[in-house]
Amino acid sequence: MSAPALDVAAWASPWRRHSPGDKVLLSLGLVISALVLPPWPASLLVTLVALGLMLGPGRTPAHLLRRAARGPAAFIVLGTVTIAITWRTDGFGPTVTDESLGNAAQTLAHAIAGTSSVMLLAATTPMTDLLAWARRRGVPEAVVDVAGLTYRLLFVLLESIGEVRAAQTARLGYTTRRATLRSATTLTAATLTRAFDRSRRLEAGLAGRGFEGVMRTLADQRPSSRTFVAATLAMLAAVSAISLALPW
Amino acid sequence: MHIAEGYLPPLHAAAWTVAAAPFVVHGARCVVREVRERPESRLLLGAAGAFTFVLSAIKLPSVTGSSSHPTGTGLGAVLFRPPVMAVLGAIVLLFQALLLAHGGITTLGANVFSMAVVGPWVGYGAYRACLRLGLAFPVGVFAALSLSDLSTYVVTSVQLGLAHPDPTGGVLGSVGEFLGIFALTQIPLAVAEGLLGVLVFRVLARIAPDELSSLGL
Amino acid sequence: MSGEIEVTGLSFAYTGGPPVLHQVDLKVATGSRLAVLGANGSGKSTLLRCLSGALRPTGGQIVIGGNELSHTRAGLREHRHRLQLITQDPDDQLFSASVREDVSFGPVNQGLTDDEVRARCDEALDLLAATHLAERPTHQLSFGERKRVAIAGAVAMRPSVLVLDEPTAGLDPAAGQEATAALDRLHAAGTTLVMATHDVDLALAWADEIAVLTAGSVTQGAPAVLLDDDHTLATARLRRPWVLAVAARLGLPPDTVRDEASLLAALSPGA
Amino acid sequence: MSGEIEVTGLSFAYTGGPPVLHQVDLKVATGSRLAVLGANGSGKSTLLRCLSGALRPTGGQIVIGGNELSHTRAGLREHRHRLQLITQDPDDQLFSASVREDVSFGPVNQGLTDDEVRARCDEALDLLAATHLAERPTHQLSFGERKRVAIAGAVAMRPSVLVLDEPTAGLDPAAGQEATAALDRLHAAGTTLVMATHDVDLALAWADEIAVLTAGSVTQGAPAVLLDDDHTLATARLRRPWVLAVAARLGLPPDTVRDEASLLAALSPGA
Repeated sequence: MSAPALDVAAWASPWRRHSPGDKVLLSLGLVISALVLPPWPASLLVTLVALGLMLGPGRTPAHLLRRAARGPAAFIVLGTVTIAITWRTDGFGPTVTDESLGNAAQTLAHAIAGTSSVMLLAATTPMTDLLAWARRRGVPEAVVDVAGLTYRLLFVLLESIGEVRAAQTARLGYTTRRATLRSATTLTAATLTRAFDRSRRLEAGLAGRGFEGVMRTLADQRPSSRTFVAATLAMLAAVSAISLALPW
Repeated sequence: MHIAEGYLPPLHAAAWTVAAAPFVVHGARCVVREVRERPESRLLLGAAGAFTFVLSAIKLPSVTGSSSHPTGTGLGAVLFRPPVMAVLGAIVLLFQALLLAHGGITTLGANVFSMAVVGPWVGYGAYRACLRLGLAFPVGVFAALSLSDLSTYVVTSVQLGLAHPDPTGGVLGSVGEFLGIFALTQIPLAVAEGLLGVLVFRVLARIAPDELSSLGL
Repeated sequence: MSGEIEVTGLSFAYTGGPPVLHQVDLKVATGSRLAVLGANGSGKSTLLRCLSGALRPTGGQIVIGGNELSHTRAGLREHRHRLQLITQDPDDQLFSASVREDVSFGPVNQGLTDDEVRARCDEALDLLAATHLAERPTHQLSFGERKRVAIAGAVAMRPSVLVLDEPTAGLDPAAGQEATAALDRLHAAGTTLVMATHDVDLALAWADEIAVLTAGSVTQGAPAVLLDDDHTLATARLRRPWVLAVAARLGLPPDTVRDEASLLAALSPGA
Repeated sequence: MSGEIEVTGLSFAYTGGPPVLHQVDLKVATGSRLAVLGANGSGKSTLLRCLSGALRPTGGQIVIGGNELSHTRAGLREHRHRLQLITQDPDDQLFSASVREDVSFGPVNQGLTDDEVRARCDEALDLLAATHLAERPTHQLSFGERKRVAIAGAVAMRPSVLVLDEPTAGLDPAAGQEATAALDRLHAAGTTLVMATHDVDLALAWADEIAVLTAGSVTQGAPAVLLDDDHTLATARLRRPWVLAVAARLGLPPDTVRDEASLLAALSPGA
């Protein structure tokens, strides 16, 4: 499994210098606008703003964005089809009506707008910045520490899973259903024992650097920008005004 | 099976978040207490969270021939108990939303409720019930993994059905539709996941007996 | 089974990226030993993964023993009977609880009978001098032992070509010698061996031919020639093997020395 | 701060097991470089872990800069200001996905102010030539880069002694050179360096003194003497560094050569 596209984008993003809190406000503001405002044109506007900010000032590479969108696209399409299909009034068999199509279209618009807005945060803010921000916002230290370690170790484990799976594939481990189940079993058990082993070795490694229960580090402060916040609020106000004044 | 961002109306999103919150807060208290008593358990919990995340990179055999993946909530519940899984599950779902655009922020509450609360509790409940009934350990593990997988999918279908009632069939009709669409893939997958769990514990009993006993198994 | 390797015009690029391999040609005779040398980023591991079938080349073809690698399910399955890749970290290849279980993984998947599987395991463990490890749990083995068991797991599938990434890296001298001794036995058994390595001294001492990778292109030739060539060494960012450096300083012909023993012999008062 | 190491009568055995270290004496002057050599199972990593305070010896004492290591909480804390151990796998030490946060962990635990912590991080990253990595995530770094960042995390605590287990293992030649260049800068800054290694050639080229571990006992001495001594090499299962083998054959005095460059210089027609 290659590194998640959004993670790669976030660490290279020029928007990393902006405060995570400011970007959370922007992203959540867009998500909520898309959800509560009349879907047309709010969803369209939100999608355009989110994509425009990502590809414009956020300078997210388009190929990473395409790669990141592939995962959610499958589910969004499947869910939309499910909503579009309805029961015939006589109760026998599926059909498609104007109303069900309208519902499906509206949900599709919401999903695209919402996913784009979340991706705006995800593609410009590395997880460690968000966790440092959460710590300052009063999320319990223990939970933030566990989340931080989860984030670090998941890449270590992903790498090892990828390598082990490649080795199993090379030895014909996924050719039959029985072989697949056997491979999945050994892969799961091996991954779990590696996870335990990693945590023990990391504990020993950290003990040498004075780990006595507190996991504090010097996190970079990324101060909130009044301009950024003001621009965000103005943009959200504009989206709301347009959507309320010109509903389709 | 994650509900994507934008799929739930604001009220639904809020309601599911409120429903999931007490479990996550309770789990967070457990984690804080655990870490206060044994500081190094941070590392074990972090590794457990990472393990839960990467389980979705493991391929399971499926009927259709396409690949599918274990949900892992049942395995986590047996290994680490439901309260802790509520927190680890919430962290993993947040990471999946932000690293993979899988799931969402406003739908996080609903996803946490089905995958990090109902799934683990149903699985753990089934596991305990089996043991209490005097059934063998592998039966309990099979029940835990397959039922937590199934219950997660039923709850997700209900969440989607409530949010998008069918114009003619109403809520029941749409729940049925979602159940029907996912049943094809999900029931065999639940069986495969249950089977996987039994085999994994058999291997673990041989290669990691100390770890299992330290987890109280 | 013939273990001849013929690679022609092999190219590879990751989606959206620059070419990693560019029109690579490679020819290895059945039963011979090729060392692949190249700095990090030269495309070495990409080449290995193309050879193993894990990566699908964007151009060119790979022919093993007259059979062209095709990236269909059946094609890959056949290819894996012919060629096995052993990566650097043995832990990536050892996933079962005990050594015998692990070594039997490939043969079982090949659909052999129990007796055949057992025979293959015994043979592979014997070739790797690991018979005494068969009943041990994998996690109790030393690094060098794990490395040998990982090779045994591939050997048990009886491939005609074995590709090894840095088989001696991280081993202490004794374990390194055991690993090269095992490779010698596989060579004697007729297996075609391809080894990727950073170690120019090892490549000179071990290989029949070498392939030097520079920015995705390959130059293939005799070890004593290529590893003594200033231009090749400089562009591939390799250092000259020390025996060749010493031989050059002392005016010995480069093709008479290939390792410490032969150099010392050439220097000996009686020579 | 003085980085003198004095180990006297150090013994260690796991509960119920045979002695792993037996009456080990070791003396390293401030600012000098010691290479610890020994085959697998000779007690090398046990010695390193005793030095770091992670294992509690069953006998003997360890004195760093005049301060005896005491296994109390406060004693261990002080000891870690003086001595830092870097293990072989950098993933055992890197717990944060952010390089800068990871390097800051030790100094923050030392109770320094934010400004001091920042200065320590910058200094450590600079010494390890890793400043350009500070804003990169750990999981995007190569093995060699992760290794340097792990060393930076220890260096940021400004220990007077740095103990490294196989710092060049698994690195390609270029990354290996970067690692040894970083060690040279630490040496120039006055840090006492102890390196455990399998590589006799590296030990001869790099170390001021070497300590050879054989079955839990230590022989300490000059590299050119110990590594040219048949008895020591045989009992410790080490091979003779090739420059010494060549020098012996050519009748050059062993203490005039320590690496390829000095050997070639000694062989040059003008010499």
